[in-house]
Amino acid sequence: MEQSDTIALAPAAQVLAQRAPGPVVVEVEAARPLSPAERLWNVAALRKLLLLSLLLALWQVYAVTLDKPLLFPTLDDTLAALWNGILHGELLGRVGHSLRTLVTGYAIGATLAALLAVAAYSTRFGNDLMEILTATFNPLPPIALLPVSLIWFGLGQASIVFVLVHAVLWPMALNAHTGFTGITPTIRMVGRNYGLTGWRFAWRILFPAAFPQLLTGLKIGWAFGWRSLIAAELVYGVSSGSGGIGWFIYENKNQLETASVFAGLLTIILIGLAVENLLFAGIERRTVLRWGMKH
Amino acid sequence: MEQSDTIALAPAAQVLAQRAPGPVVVEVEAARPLSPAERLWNVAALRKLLLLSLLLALWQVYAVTLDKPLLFPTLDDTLAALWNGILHGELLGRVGHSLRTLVTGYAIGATLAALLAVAAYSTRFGNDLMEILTATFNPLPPIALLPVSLIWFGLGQASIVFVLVHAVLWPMALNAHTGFTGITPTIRMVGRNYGLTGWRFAWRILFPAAFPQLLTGLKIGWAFGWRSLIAAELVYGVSSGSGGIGWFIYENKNQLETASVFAGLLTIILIGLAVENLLFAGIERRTVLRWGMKH
Amino acid sequence: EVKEVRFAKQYGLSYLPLIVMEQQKLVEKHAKAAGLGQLKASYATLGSGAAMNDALLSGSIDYASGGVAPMLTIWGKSRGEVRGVAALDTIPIYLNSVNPSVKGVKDLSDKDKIALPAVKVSIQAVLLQMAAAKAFGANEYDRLDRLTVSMKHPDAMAAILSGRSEVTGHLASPPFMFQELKDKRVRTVVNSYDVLGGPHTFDLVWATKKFHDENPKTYRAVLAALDEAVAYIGKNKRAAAELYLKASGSKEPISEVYEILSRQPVHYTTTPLKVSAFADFMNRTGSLKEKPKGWKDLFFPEIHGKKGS
Amino acid sequence: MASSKGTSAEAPLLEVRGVTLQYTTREQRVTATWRVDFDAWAGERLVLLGPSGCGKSTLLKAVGGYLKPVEGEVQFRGKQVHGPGPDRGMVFQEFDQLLPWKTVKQNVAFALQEGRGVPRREAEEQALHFIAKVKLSRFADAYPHTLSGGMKQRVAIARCLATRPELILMDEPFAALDALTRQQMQDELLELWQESPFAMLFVTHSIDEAVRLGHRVILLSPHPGRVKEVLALDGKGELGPVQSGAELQERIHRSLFETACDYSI
Amino acid sequence: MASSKGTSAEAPLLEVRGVTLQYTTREQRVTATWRVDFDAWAGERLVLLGPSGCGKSTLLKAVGGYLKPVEGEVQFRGKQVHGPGPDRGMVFQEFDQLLPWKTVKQNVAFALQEGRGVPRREAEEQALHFIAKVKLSRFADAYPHTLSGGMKQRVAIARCLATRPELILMDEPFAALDALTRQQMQDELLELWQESPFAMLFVTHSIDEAVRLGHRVILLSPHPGRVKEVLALDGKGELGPVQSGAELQERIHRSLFETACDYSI
Ligand SMILES: Nc1ncnc2c1ncn2[C@@H]1O[C@H](COP(=O)(O)OP(=O)(O)OP(=O)(O)O)[C@@H](O)[C@H]1O
Ligand SMILES: Nc1ncnc2c1ncn2[C@@H]1O[C@H](COP(=O)(O)OP(=O)(O)OP(=O)(O)O)[C@@H](O)[C@H]1O
Ligand SMILES: [Mg+2]
Ligand SMILES: [Mg+2]
Repeated sequence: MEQSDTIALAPAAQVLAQRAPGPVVVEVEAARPLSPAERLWNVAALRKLLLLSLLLALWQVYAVTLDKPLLFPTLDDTLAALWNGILHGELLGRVGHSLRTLVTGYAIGATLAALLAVAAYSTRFGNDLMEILTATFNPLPPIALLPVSLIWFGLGQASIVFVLVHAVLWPMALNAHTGFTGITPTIRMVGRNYGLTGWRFAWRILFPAAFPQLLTGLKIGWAFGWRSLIAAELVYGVSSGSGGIGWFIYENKNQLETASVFAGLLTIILIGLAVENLLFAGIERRTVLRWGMKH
Repeated sequence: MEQSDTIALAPAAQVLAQRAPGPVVVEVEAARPLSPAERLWNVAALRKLLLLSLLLALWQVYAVTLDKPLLFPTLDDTLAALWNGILHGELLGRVGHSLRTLVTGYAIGATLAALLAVAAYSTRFGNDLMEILTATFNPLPPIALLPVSLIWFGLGQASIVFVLVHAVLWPMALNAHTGFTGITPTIRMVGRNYGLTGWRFAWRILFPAAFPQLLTGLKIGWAFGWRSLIAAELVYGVSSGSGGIGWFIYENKNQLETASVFAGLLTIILIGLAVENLLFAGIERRTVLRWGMKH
Repeated sequence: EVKEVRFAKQYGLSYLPLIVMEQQKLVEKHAKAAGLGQLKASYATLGSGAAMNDALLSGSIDYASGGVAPMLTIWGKSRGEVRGVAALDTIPIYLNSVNPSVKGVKDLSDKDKIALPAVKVSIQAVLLQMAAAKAFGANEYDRLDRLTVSMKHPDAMAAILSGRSEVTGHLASPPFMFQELKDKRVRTVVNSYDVLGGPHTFDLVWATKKFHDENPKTYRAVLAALDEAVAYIGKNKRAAAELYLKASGSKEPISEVYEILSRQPVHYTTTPLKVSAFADFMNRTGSLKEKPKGWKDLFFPEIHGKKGS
Repeated sequence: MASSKGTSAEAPLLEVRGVTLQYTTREQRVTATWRVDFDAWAGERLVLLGPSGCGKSTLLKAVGGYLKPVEGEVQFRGKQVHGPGPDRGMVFQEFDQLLPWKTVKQNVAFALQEGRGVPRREAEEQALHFIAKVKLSRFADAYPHTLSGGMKQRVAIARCLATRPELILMDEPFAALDALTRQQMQDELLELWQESPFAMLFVTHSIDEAVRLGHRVILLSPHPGRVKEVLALDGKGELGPVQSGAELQERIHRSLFETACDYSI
Repeated sequence: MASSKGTSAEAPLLEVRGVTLQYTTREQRVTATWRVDFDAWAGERLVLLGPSGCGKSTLLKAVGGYLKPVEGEVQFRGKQVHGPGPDRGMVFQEFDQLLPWKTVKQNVAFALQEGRGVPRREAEEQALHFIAKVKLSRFADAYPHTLSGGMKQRVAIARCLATRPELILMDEPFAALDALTRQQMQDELLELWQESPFAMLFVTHSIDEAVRLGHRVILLSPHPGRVKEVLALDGKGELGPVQSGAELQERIHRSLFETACDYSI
């Protein structure tokens, strides 16, 4: 991950302080837990908080210099609008609404992606199918799906979920496929040795062995889910009264409530950061990093 | 890639036909080129053509059954519109225009992604930066970029390229990062052994070693480039007289020329298939497949 | 005075005056006449009123054009720093329905979803509120809002004509409303001219006070060009239709375009009509914070001589 | 104990009949082994010896069911082999054969759970037992990437032995081990075999090891691999039934060295 | 030929001084070697012997500059080692050390071009020369994934030797080779050394090989690795200056076997 030329080693000082002459003590020394300070430094979130503050400061400075509040509001205006939106407005409700839709579409998309990638991995037909489908549908903008989704799902949530699935399915499937096909033959043979086939093989061998790529797919899918959700809420039948964060942004944009627009966007960013740093980083720490599959 | 339990071996018949008693002939037999028929069967494009025809037939049947040409035109109407668009209309010009924009944004995005991912790989700061930037900007819809892009680039191509870069940069960077961090320590040490550092190291070791993931990033970026290009052309519009395929779709949509809309989409699909099967598949054949990095 | 003046129009027939200006180089002509020399005029096409306002605020364009709603919004938000230049046309908005049991506003029920370009914020949504206020009383103006869904015009038209979706109504503008009416099932339930008591402006042009103040000659030349374009359309409908088809590359038959141009309710004029009525209503419902002191408050003085409202 | 001379009345456990194995790459077809014939009887320990690249690993993979012969066939318990299975446990030559997402203990337990249907708790107990046998108890909770090369191979050995397959396929399992550990592993292997004899196909480059472990030694010729000679030993690490000690060593050595042809063009 | 007794007036080429090496994983810190001291003189062939997991590979990586000691220091030509470099060519223990995107020839040529700045044409010529030495001329254009384990290791050996480093670090390079090939490789190595002597740090588990190749043998104790004994040999594959043949073998053997403690709990 960092300083790729040398593997991170602990400072010598600690070792020197605990010098012990005999081999018995050496054996004890051979494996001991890290100090709390070292663990803290490993918490990337703390370091990133600093970086994030820097970005926010940059925003504020640029916005103040630009002085076009209707186009690009300052950070404090945005925060005020955010606060306002949370206290008096419906921002949280909107976010909740969007999150529910997003999670639904995301879950369906991820499942389909897994199915497709496993099929592509297991059979030549599946492979051809996946390549055709991805090449065909992946470049299509959501607008292209409007007619069929209207026919199949009508107005409202179901159509938006459909668009979401379209947004997240293909990149996830592509990443899963790369992950699967990149597994070393030895690991695959080990799995086969235990008589694992079909779904058991996929679940026990393919998924963990391709976990870094799966995670990347999930990350990309998450981000594109948001993007598409917001776009979809604008294009698709939002019924009055309902509507998520995308609609919140659109409405405020049309009323030139720019600070509120940015408050909406900031909300998405904050959710994104939380998901990235709490969920995904946590998963990474517990999986690929611990397994030595990410360096 | 397929039939994961056994590695593909040639049929026995051929070997039997050439039986030879002595070890000398055996030595000759030990390595001989494949027959033309076998090579042909390995051309996935042929198999896929069949699958594609099937999909198209499905479209035609569904459209005819549905019988709602305004919503979902039949394949032959679409093909007629496509033909018409090519012969009399400006379809090809539009496509050319879009392709130029796309390639520009794509190239810039890919370059930035490579820079970001290498920085993330090499330094802890770069890593934090990349994680923050991706988590922050990746979920943002293009609409969020409209104000800044207008301030920085004004109306027209430059702004659209900016949106494109935003669309392709993050997934490519994420994939490159996964690729880099997944390289086995041994390969990295080998690169270091020759004194390779910085960009030489990235170019000679990181890029080829992470090639499968880079390719996936390029594929995803390509698709998302299209999606965003079309969306952007609707929002940003066009300067007088120009306009790409997105605008073509928008115009025809407004004129309820649904067949032409689908002709536009079909064009994108055809380009996508060509790129996938000629460009990307060709690259794969010459690289990751030949190198045994994709199974 | 600037060397180049940048316009932005949107897609559709209602921007015909700008198309005529572009095709016939009217701005260049009037600029030369005003002694401004070689003034360059460029025209971009944008996708929405919101993009229009962004472009204007960022200084990417000098003249924005679009519906009444985005113009009023930016007028209110900028506290008069942005004002109307002139109107482009008066065009009605129809509420078309395919539900045979709906004959008036009061017949609309939960089964009738009404498509409009954007719920709450579009001029169509405002119009529906006006119709509701008229039918049910001023306080009940938002009674029909829950029936509305956001859809782009072509999608909405396809939806109601296909008869497959729950959308039965469409608050349409030309050419969609006329195309819809060709279908026998479609009836007009609400006509905006009835709601407002007469023709009203549909699209207009607006600009910043800064541009207006710093480029008085250019501004006047542009206004003159606009007037000429409008007059040209009034006199040469067929030629204007041809210009439109040439400029837009549309495949519609010329007869259709000509027919729309000649229709009774469609009229091209620079005189703003009933804009203040919209503004007052929007102010009452809270979607416009500022209240204009009359229509002249919304426009630059050069147009004040017309019989606007 | 099963006969080591292949004269038992029953059929052999494993029959390899005229097996030719080829790799088809994009440009070429490489023949790895050429019409290899041999049998393995239940409880028999067979050693494969041959020069580098002669197709030993490929042959093992064919017996394991990972590769299909282009000619000939592999029969296990009288049935043609169609795919891999836990009845033929394999220790691969590569260091990356441990599942990186499982600890040492989990790697072994997983093999028992999946391959043999042993319940989780019991699998873990047995796993620890076999991990102790390969002297890695202290590393039971370590992930594979923190192990040395030799340690990884020992885990793979423990994993394979724990599942008690009828036929064990081992591809240079002790190559990365020091002399002492190697000897200990050999002892463990023989001890387990004493407890309940299994058939074994063992690839090694050490003639000492071959003599120590094998009932019979199959000598393969260089690329493509063919069976050159089959030598019978006594299976107790002592002299074979026919040869004297020094003579046997000498014979293997000579056989391997004389067939060696120079690959360089 | 340089002195093999370390009594030369100049400073040693490599000085390893009290080097402690640790791995810091998420939960633990593992000490791989503990205050290891030794020197290597220009032209001296040193052999590292020690039980599995005692830190031989780790030590080699520290000398190569891939790991930083937590205590003590590694000096190469009088300067502290800060990172890897082509002056210390390394053959790793793993089979995945070849660049998979390059053919056998390209792998060797790449090392020459990048590590030594040899122009492309010349690099390819030299590459073919060294590939012939490891008997792989027929596979010069093969990609690594089509090679057997032993073949891969031979390519890595060719690649390392071709760059003619001042110090060669070899981590069980011959472990996957059959007896004959192994002997041939040893001969090639010694022959190259005769042409222009290089210093070498060679990890092996074969005592025969140690005796054959080493001027001195460093015996390491088990986990964490410490220097247990340093034995001087004559460097000609014969007796050491002090010991008689059988005695030496015996001594190494005893030394390794007695320090072995049971890891199991
Ligand atoms: N995946 C593969 N694709 C193509 N050829 C291969 C593949 N694997 C092995 N070969 C070729 O098959 C032959 C036999 O390889 P194999 O791995 O069976 O040898 P081996 O006897 O195990 O050698 P070693 O003792 O070095 O491990 C070699 O010539 C090798 O180049
Ligand atoms: N990447 C790593 N992370 C954590 N611990 C490691 C790592 N690599 C090695 N170790 C530990 O360091 C110790 C020494 O390992 P090393 O690979 O140096 O042994 P070795 O002497 O080369 O053994 P072998 O002969 O088996 O190759 C072992 O206890 C091992 O568990
Ligand atoms: Mg092998
Ligand atoms: Mg080692």
